[in-house]
Amino acid sequence: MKPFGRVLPAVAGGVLVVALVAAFLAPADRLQGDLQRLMYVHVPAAWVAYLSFALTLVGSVLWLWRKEPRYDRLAASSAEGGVFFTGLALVLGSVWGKPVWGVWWTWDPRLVTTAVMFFVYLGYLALRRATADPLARARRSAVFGIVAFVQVPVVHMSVVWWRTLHQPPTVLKPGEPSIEHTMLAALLLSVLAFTSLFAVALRARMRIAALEDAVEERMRTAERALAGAAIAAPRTEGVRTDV
Amino acid sequence: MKPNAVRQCAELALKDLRLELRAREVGLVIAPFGAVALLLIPMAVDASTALLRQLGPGMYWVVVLLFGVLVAVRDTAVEAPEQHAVLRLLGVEPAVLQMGRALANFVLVLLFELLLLPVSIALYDPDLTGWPWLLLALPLTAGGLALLGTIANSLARGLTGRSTIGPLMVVPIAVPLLLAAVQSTRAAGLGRAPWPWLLLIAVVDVAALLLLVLTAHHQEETA
Amino acid sequence: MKPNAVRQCAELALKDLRLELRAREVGLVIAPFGAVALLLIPMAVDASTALLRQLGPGMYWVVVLLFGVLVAVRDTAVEAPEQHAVLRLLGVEPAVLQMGRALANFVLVLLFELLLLPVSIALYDPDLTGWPWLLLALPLTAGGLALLGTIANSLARGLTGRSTIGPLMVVPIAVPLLLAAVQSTRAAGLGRAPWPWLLLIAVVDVAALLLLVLTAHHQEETA
Amino acid sequence: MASAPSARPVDAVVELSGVSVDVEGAPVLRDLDLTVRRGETLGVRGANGSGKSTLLSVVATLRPVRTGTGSVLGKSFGDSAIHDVRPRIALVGHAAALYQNLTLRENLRFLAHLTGRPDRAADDALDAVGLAGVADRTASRCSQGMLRRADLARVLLSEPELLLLDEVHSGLDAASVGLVAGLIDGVRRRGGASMVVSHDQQRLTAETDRVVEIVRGAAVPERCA
Amino acid sequence: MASAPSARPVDAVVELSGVSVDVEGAPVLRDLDLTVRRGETLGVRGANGSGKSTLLSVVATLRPVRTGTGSVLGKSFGDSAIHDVRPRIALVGHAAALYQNLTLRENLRFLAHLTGRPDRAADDALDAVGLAGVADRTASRCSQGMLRRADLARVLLSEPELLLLDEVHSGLDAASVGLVAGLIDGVRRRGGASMVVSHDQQRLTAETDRVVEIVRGAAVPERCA
Ligand code: HEM
Ligand SMILES: Nc1ncnc2c1ncn2[C@@H]1O[C@H](COP(=O)(O)OP(=O)(O)OP(=O)(O)O)[C@@H](O)[C@H]1O
Ligand SMILES: Nc1ncnc2c1ncn2[C@@H]1O[C@H](COP(=O)(O)OP(=O)(O)OP(=O)(O)O)[C@@H](O)[C@H]1O
Ligand SMILES: [Mg+2]
Ligand SMILES: [Mg+2]
Repeated sequence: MKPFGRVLPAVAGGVLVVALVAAFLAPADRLQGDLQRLMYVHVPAAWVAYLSFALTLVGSVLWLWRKEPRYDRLAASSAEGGVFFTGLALVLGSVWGKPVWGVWWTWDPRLVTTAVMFFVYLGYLALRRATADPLARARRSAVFGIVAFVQVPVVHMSVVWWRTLHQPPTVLKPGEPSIEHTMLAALLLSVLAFTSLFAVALRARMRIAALEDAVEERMRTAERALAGAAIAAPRTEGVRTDV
Repeated sequence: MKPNAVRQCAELALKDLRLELRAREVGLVIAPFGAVALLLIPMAVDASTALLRQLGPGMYWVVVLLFGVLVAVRDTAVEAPEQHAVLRLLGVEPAVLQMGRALANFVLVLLFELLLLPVSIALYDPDLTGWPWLLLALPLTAGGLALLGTIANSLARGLTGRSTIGPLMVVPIAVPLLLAAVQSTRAAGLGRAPWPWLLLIAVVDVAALLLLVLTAHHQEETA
Repeated sequence: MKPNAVRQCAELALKDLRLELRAREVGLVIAPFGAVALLLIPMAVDASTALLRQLGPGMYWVVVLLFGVLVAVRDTAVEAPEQHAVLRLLGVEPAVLQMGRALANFVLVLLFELLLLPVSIALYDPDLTGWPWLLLALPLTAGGLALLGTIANSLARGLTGRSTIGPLMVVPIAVPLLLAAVQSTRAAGLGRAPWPWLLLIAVVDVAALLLLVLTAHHQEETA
Repeated sequence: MASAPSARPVDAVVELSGVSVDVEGAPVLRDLDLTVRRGETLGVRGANGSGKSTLLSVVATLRPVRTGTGSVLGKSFGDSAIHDVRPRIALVGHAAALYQNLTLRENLRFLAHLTGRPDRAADDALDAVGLAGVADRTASRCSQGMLRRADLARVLLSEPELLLLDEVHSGLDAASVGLVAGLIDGVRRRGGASMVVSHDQQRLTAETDRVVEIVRGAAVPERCA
Repeated sequence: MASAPSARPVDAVVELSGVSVDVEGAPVLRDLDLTVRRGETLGVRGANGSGKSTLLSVVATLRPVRTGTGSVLGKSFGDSAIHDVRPRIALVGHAAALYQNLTLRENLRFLAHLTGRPDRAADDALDAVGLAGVADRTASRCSQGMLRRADLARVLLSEPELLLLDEVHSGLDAASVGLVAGLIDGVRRRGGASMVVSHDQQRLTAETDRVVEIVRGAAVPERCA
């Protein structure tokens, strides 16, 4: 089995090229100039993080319902991706914030809740690591995968609920998007590019996870030594040789 | 012959509270620790009285959150594997088991909040306008922390490092609770009715409650 | 045949560190918890960036103190009664036993401080003038917390609610450490050499060390 | 005691076939078949670490099996109705399942209340195991044998149909080892079944109808008793 | 085995006279006299909760006496030199004294290093109790009997002159109960003494020279063996 497949990476590569071209062809911002082009990586990163946590939620619910291992693999692989993209959004946001706001970090609810979301899913991964039994691991992380998802709407709504420095929703909001149309097109293209990259990585990760599970399963069904087989009878004679 | 769910829930909570009464973790230890934390912050940041008055409510809620979580995941709240096996064999509904634990947690977190309240008033001398809203904000927040703590406790059951992996999972998720509680106090202080914030807390509570009840079955199976 | 005290001390510390490595309480759990605390406080008090820059060092030290104490009294640092009986019967000097524990605590608290440092710098963006003094302040403070935590742990041995009664005893005694650490950072920030403050920390360390060694015998007997 | 009374002897209380069990990924039981009938008392032997305690927790429906099928008290594993039979099972393990900071009386009454029994039932159970005099001592201040007895009182209280005992003789003094035989008899009279794990060959042959040995993860019958 | 070898049989290894012991304020032992000589193996019986485990911890110098005098291995209680004899005492209690998150090998090596013994000694001890094959399993993943054996390996490692065993037969499988007799024999050969607490009358008479019973807080000799 090829972990990456063939068609999907090709499509993703194509979309990526188009998106890059679009990002450079789109007009520069009136105030921020070329700096604003960071949007084409920052925003998709954040959205793909949402997407992956949503997939974790879906995988978790499906696992609890159907108890099929592949749903657990979906939840886990996608959470890993989500942590990566959340980290990326944080880093790119900081890089963007330094010239625009003058600081790397500030006490903005959007920023803090994003960081908190990062920690929540780190906790999710820590919980998986700490649980050895496959069934218990799947069960516990499925429950936590559902609980953790409350963070996503909180992050999204944080700019609305708390007065804030960060950009309020410009695209994903009721009514007309408040953004120039060429910019919007470039943004949507880069979102598509990030999403297809994520899809490639997710599929690869899930296939690897499936292979890992298969190896584990084969090791199980193979004549593995039983836990009790390694225990010998004590050498009682050895202890009292000269009695 | 079998007692109803409410009665069972009360019995379970009573057991937890009795254990807590014997160990006195919350009253004797966590609450003073929280009070010390409140005391240390002004010392460390060397703030003026005016600044302190402004920081007061926020600090109170941060300490409530961080240490309230410790209350919910305290040692006596956790069953040994043998005790857990007995509870599972009793035939009590998993949701009832979880609700019993959550109820005891709620009482203790609320107690903790009430113990810290006079301390923070004495130390920070905050503006007390709109304090009656606290009568709603305190139990709502305690409920949320208690419910989330109960979930964390059963997810971390039997893991090494349980006493710390539990809090790690709850604290971030409880952040909306913290923010809403702070904002509600602030709004009340400005003479406005903090309904939206209280609503947000209530929504978190209800969501946590639903999750607790719906996943109770799965949580009890994780042995 | 009997190994010398230093070797024994190292063996004991190594055992504690190995247990910690297995449970990963500090690295995976307590440190992130501290980081979350650093993140939440400004959120709750709604402070401006300028104010935060000023509060930064103080907050760092408060979190180091509160959670550093949790590091010193973490679960894996405590022996069960049977394990304690075995250690007492080994014929290892009580002072050596205590020093072994303190050494492991020192390593872990220092690690915790180092993990939190970049977080607090990133979050609070404090003025970094005079940072080389931290190279002295960090280990000195870690030493004090580790020693006090060790004493607290053995005093609380066998009491119910141990994991929380320990901190309660240490935190107040650690207040001088906190104040001195904060002041040393502040003095260094103003370009002055913070010798008096570092000296104060060192004095607390030495006093704690003496207390530990002199009362080690009694502490081992409280079983 | 060696012949089972003929109370519906064909009904299987426990039925395992081809069961394999992993504990945290390590294989412990493999391809195990076992049947325990109503009125029967089965002895279980085996070397240390062979998986006897694991077997009991599987039979108590507390641990999932990896492969194989099984049923307990008529409900099969995997069927969600299995939860309904749990109150009819009692398991006494290596360590006592008492809350350290509750008194023995509080511990027992807690269980009684949850299952809708009166306070008296709890007190009577403690009395029957000889602990009525120390009922107000917290579990943390009881000796090993006292804890064991209190754990057995729990069984008296719950009147199970399937009784699972894991080396419960250990820690009991000469006057109270008879307790165990009494409990087993009670279950037998109610038409239930017991599984008794022990390393004591003599006791096993005396108190059980037949003995299986756990060898290489499977249950091997010992010469018929 | 019932007759003690004549290795300096007059030296008392343990000597208690008029000893009363309180545990957290509750009187447990009262006016107890006891002497154990070199080369002797003393059996201790008694009802649950009579104070056998408490007696062993007193003899191990781990618990203070309220009244009365006593000496262990020639040093009397209250004398600060009593600490020097501690390394020559081994106590195996109801629960294993292992660190749950260390492997069996790490547990044993830790003790070996602290007392200046080579790694080999630890590995040999594990091998002798039949646990060499599972030396890399953490204690938390071992069965009850495996933990008991590992605890006995600790005794093999420390080669004590005074061996105190608290119901150590429990949990050991048929193949390894002989371990206990071997350990006792080893101590006897080194000219030391053992005290063995057990509820198993037969085993006590077989493995010990004489038996005392704890009755109302005092040690009452049973018919001389
Ligand atoms: C560390 C700093 C930052 C973090 C953690 C962060 C985080 C996020 C997140 C999570 C989103 C997705 C919001 C959603 O749609 O729900 C987002 C969107 C966005 N961010 Fe940031 N951001 C940061 C800095 C910045 C900066 C400095 C700017 C520009 C001045 C910026 C501009 C935007 C824009 C324009 C969007 C799209 C808004 C929308 O259409 O919803 N961000 N950011
Ligand atoms: N988490 C784990 N990982 C690996 N092996 C494990 C784990 N838990 C238990 N085991 C192994 O499972 C086996 C069975 O344990 P179990 O407690 O069922 O044995 P037992 O037959 O009851 O032994 P004993 O007579 O000593 O009580 C043991 O070999 C044990 O080491
Ligand atoms: N903290 C305490 N407060 C009051 N009584 C206590 C306390 N600790 C122990 N005891 C009592 O001391 C007595 C002696 O306990 P010990 O463990 O020595 O008994 P034992 O003879 O070893 O019994 P077993 O055969 O059950 O192991 C018991 O009755 C016990 O309840
Ligand atoms: Mg067992
Ligand atoms: Mg005892």
